Amino acid sequence: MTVTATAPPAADERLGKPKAMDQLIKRPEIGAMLGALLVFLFFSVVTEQFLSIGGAATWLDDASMLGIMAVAVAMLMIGGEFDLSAGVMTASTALVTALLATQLGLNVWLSLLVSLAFALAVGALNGWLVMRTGLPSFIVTLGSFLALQGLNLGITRLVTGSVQVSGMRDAAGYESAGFLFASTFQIGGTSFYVSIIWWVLFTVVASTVLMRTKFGNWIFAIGGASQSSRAVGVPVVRSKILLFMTTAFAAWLVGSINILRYASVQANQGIGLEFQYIIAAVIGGCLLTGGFGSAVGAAIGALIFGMARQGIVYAGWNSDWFQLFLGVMLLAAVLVNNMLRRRAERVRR
Amino acid sequence: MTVTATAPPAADERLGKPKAMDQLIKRPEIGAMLGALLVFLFFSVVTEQFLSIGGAATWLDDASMLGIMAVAVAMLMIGGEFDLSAGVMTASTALVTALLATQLGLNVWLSLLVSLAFALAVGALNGWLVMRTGLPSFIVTLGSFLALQGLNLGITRLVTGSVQVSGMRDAAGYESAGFLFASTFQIGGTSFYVSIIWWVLFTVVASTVLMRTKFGNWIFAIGGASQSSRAVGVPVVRSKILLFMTTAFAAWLVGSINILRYASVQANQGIGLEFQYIIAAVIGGCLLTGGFGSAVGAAIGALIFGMARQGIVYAGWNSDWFQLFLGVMLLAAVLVNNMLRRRAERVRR
Amino acid sequence: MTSLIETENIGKTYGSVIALSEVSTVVNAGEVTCVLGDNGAGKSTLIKILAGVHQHDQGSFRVEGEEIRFSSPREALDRGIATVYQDLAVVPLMSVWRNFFLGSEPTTKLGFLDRKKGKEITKKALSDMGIDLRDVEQPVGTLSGGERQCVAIARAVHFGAKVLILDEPTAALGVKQAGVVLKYVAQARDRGLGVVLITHNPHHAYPVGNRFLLLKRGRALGSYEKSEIDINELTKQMAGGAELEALEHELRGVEA
Amino acid sequence: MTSLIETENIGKTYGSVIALSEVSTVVNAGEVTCVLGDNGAGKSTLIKILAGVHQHDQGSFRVEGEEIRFSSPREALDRGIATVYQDLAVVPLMSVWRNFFLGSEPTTKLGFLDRKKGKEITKKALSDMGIDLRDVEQPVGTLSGGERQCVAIARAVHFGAKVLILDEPTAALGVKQAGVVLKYVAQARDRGLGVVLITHNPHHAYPVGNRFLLLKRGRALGSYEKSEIDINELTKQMAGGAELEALEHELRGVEA
Amino acid sequence: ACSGPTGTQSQNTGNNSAPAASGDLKVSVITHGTAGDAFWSVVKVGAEDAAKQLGAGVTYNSDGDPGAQAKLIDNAVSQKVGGIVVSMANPDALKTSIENAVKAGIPVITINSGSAKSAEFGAMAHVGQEESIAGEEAGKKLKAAGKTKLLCVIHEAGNSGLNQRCDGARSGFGGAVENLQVDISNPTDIEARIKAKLQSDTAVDGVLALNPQVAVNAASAIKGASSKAQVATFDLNADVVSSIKAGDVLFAVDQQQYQQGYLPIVMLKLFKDNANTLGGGKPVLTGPGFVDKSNVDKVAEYAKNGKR
Ligand SMILES: Nc1ncnc2c1ncn2[C@@H]1O[C@H](COP(=O)(O)OP(=O)(O)OP(=O)(O)O)[C@@H](O)[C@H]1O
Ligand SMILES: Nc1ncnc2c1ncn2[C@@H]1O[C@H](COP(=O)(O)OP(=O)(O)OP(=O)(O)O)[C@@H](O)[C@H]1O
Ligand SMILES: [Mg+2]
Ligand SMILES: [Mg+2]
Repeated sequence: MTVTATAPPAADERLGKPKAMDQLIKRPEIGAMLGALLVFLFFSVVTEQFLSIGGAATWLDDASMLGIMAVAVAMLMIGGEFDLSAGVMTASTALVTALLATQLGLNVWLSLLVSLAFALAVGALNGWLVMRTGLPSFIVTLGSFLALQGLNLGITRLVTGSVQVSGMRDAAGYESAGFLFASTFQIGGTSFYVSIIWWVLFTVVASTVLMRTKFGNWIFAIGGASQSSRAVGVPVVRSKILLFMTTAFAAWLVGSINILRYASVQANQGIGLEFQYIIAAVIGGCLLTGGFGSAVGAAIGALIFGMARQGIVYAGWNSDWFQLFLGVMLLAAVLVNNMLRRRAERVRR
Repeated sequence: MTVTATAPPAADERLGKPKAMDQLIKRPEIGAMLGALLVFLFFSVVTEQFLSIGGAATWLDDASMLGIMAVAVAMLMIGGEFDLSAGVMTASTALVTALLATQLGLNVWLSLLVSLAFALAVGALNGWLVMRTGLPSFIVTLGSFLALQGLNLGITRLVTGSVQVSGMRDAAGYESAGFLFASTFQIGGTSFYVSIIWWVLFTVVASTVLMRTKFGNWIFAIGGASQSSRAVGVPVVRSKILLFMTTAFAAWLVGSINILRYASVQANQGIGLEFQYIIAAVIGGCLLTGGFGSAVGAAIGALIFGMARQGIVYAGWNSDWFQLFLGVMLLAAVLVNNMLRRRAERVRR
Repeated sequence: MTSLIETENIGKTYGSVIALSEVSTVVNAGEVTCVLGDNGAGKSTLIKILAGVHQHDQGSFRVEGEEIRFSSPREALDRGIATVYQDLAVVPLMSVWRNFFLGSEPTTKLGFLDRKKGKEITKKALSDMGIDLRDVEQPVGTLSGGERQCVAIARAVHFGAKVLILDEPTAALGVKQAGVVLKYVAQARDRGLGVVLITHNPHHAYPVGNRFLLLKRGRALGSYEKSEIDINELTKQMAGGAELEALEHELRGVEA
Repeated sequence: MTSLIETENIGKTYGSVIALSEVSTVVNAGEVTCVLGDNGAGKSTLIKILAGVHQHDQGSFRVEGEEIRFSSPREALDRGIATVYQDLAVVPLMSVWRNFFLGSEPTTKLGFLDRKKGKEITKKALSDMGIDLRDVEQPVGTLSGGERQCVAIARAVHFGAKVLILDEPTAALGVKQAGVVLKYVAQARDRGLGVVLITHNPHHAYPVGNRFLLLKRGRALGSYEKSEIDINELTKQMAGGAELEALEHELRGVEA
Repeated sequence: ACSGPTGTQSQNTGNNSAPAASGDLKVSVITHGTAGDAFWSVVKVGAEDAAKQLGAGVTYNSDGDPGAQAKLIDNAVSQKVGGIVVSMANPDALKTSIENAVKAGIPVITINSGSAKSAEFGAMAHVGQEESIAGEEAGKKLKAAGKTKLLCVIHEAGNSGLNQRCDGARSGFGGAVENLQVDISNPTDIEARIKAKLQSDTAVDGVLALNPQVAVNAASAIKGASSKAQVATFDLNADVVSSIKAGDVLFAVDQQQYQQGYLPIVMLKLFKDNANTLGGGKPVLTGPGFVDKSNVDKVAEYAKNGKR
């Protein structure tokens, strides 16, 4: 906090010269970009197939599903909230779609619509509870995480007598819906899943919203200082609820892609994934405390995740150690991000 | 914030009369106590076996293991930090003990000592990382959670070729160590596990430390305002590291009880339990943001957990829905706690 | 001419705490109404009601003659009542220009943020107030307290406020910075805005104020036009009259 | 007699920001050294070095004649340097008496907290300062700003501080509360403590101060004994001399 | 339903002596077992042993999430591995990926569950049988032991393999079978819940555990509840072996899943070298076998090495 007001045009004599490179490190996602480059180069060198077009299709697909969620979760985190129920939500939405289509025989499109409505309702409920009660979203969404987990299992078993719902392929409208959510497209003779396009699209939209719209401005504001934002007229409650609904929407999108691609869904799917979303967002430069981060960063965080996860398989490493690798990577990533941010802050001053 | 300084002896004219009952609701654990009573009465009426001495032995045992951890986690939460690695730590310590005793043939007592040292080292590392880097403990311990999970699986498989370590019963010193950690005692012809005594002991010690010692005072202070505490000479770093070590110690205790009672341990044990500890602590009145809570409350939170979990089995309900019940209970508990606390704050003023 | 804002026997309780009761005052265009009083006297509570953060429980509150009850700060802003809070109401991690426009963002025809325009206007509005920033993209958190205060005031003035409410804008400021802020208060007043100024410092209040509302323990202790009171009397009133004299005496005593 | 505290050309940088450079001053027993200056002048930085929160990079810092470099506030406290920070340094959720004793808890022979003694001493120490609380078990968060400030000062005095450092204790206080705090400053001084007082308000500094250190942009602008300067000159110096006059003129202009 | 693994066993030993062959064979084993699942750990050991003996390369990966499992198959396809071994707990979800692998000319062998869809998806062979059949056999055996009411303990909610075992046990047992959900990560909870169940429903006289750790907990619970129930379990570890010796555990279902890991590698090797196939379009059954007092001594040694 320098008092530049009194000596504005001249350089502040109390500042050392900022280095040119320092200007580069102001963006939240710079750390993630470096990390992604590193992981990419590493596996490209160490393994044969990683860099092939078929390889790229594989890790991009893995990154895409995680990425859609990570971007949504990042927006929510920038807005100062958490959603631990995001992981199970991907299963809940898929289950709703599948149950409606296979058990009630509804058209797939209709089932998708109903499950979208369900997702948005749950998201709104999460947001409303958080805003209404003033409780931390960690607790509230931990509650809905548990509740959804119970519902997924209980209802699936009640209705189907087993723990999975399958048989989507025979439902009316499966083909056309599948085309939108789960088809593949060809590049150089290799098929890429359409989910990659959804991921890129979602990231672009999210990034545009964050950087270029009023609503995006509000997200940063309510995450950084919610009381102050309310005071200058930002509709805090509405914005936060919208963010929870965005996360729920993303969960619906991922759930729909899953159910249409695999035509079946298991009741315990998605549990534990919420951490991966948060990790991807944090690697991408989001602050746990809100008010800072980027959608592109989260997408890159997911990319790192996807590359590492599949890269380990390409390298033929023992997968027993994957979690260890993940833990170390997370710590390293946040440490680097932290260092870069501190440095950036110093430069800004 | 009333200015009472100017009119101290006379009642403040700006305050309504506080009701007598309101004096009761100042303690953090009051909500949990009510909840425990409710759950107890409910299952006592609804089921036959719950209230029997055999029933009590069952749910007390369940509550005891959760309770030991919940109390330690509560202390850490009062001190303003989180430990997501607490759950896997219970498995890690058991694995270390079991591997040393069965694979290297060490005496059980010696194995226990080594694994205690291991636990304390991990706890200290957690604490040191949090304090050193200034990162939120959520992230740091999420990292160590993942790392430990990977180590548990990787090392177990490397050493034993399977995912379990068993055969403790043949190790030297098993009998005497088992007596301390895993024996039973008789009350009215029913055997109770000694873990219940450990739980009560741990709660009493923790509660005494919190309420009656310097260190306890510091825990509240560093959780409520860590910078201010440092400024008046509280050794913040040391205290926080000690708290992480306390949690690790509790995990060692629970891990030791487990391995000595069942003589075998599975590499993926403990995952997901960290949330149960946090939930028990929160139900017991701990604030997620630190500086407020009680050890007794956390113990009661664990008791509610144990009673509800076993009560559902006694009642013969479909256990598919347990998570749903848990989620709803969590939300209800925090809402009531919140209400009571607000009310208490108003009374205090 | 109707007053911009008028309150009549307004009151507010938080739970069992009566924070404000039976307070009446007016704010006219081109005038500064100062609200003075001890800690906890209810000053912030009063202006939070005017700003739509809280609602009053008793009495009546009129804006330009119309009885009103705001349900959110947005509504108050839409009626031209802009507030600069004690805790500054800026978002530290956000850039200066985004803070400046927060809640009233300029958009292009396509509905996107007009960043170029935003930056230009911010730069201009701030330099009109004599603050020349190297970079309006820098986070507000990197500005000094005085500069932040000025950003908030500039914002309020820029968005065509009719009434400008300032809660202890000078408390954390140095003598010079406080002087700068007071200058802008006076400027805003001269542009025809009604200003409500809260301060503990009679030396800050008296030079710019037209009307002085004294609060004590939630009640109005008195309301004076500038002509009715001089600065010494004001200081004395603020400190609770006789009590102060004893204190001053004591301080002198030890000083000697 | 050696000074309690003496700094010589002390300096401190945060990263690339030079917050303090070549500042020399002394604090003697039974005297008040006032540190004055703009926002960001480095006042808090200076006292944080004295209090052991930060370490100085340049110059020398002597306590009772002994060259020293504190590595934690604990060490400074052990040398009898107690500090009341700008942000009050109390823990809002903790009770008054626990806050009072934080870091220096009274224990029984068994090593447990002596709660009865703690409460009694707190009650007594506070009522010595004229603050009579209904209940020392109430959380500090429920006290007013002035009361909290007094709790912090009472604590520092009680624990036998030789040097009492106060960072803007009066900034957020009403006239009367500020008066009360100043009274305790004077009392502490008269009990033979050395006091360092930071404030923006020359009217608060002048009556109690013996020595005035003026900082500007991290450097010492001047250091005066009370005999060398009067309050008007002090005010002028604080505001940066000539600049203020122009401003005052302006304010008068609009006021008229 | 079939119980004798004899036919396949001889095949197995025959190939053990086969010398490391020309050309590298790289096989990807992809299962739905969660990390830390005792059953699948043995499968992994089997596959790795076969690879070592045959001079082939094996990578083992697993994920309980069918979607993630499908991605692992895609990954293997893009690596152009020499063969894929996959367990199909959820055939629908893996359909596309397996068909893609087949289309890419990679021989696929399915193991464990999914035998019905194996040929349809174009897999070369299926080794092992449905979890439900193993459950059915266990149920029958418990019935034969004179049990009247059975408790089937599911230690991982939503794991379809475990549910199939319990469903199988239900049809094999014929009588009353109840499911109980417990959490494998919390041994105290396992013991307490089984105890509570036994206390509240004294008619239960048999407990079917699906994991050796759970079996140990169940034995402890039975003692605590002073119940007359007996435990049967899936899979072995050292403690279960000694419990069987001591009579605390009635028997352990041994699906001989070591072969589900071992055989497919051998079959792929033979296919690569001689274009041999096995099973003739019918599943090659690996079990289930039973370990009880009569044969426990023999098996105990292997269990220790993680091969049974
Ligand atoms: N949200 C709240 N809940 C309960 N009581 C409150 C709340 N806000 C303020 N109060 C109480 O209302 C009274 C008036 O507070 P207010 O903030 O209006 O005082 P103030 O005059 O602005 O004081 P200061 O000069 O310290 O800013 C005080 O007793 C305070 O404790
Ligand atoms: N922790 C820090 N990291 C980097 N820069 C800092 C830090 N603390 C203070 N500064 C900078 O050092 C300079 C002096 O700050 P300091 O807090 O000492 O000023 P001050 O005189 O106390 O101001 P105020 O009157 O506003 O309290 C400012 O430019 C400030 O931005
Ligand atoms: Mg106020
Ligand atoms: Mg300062």
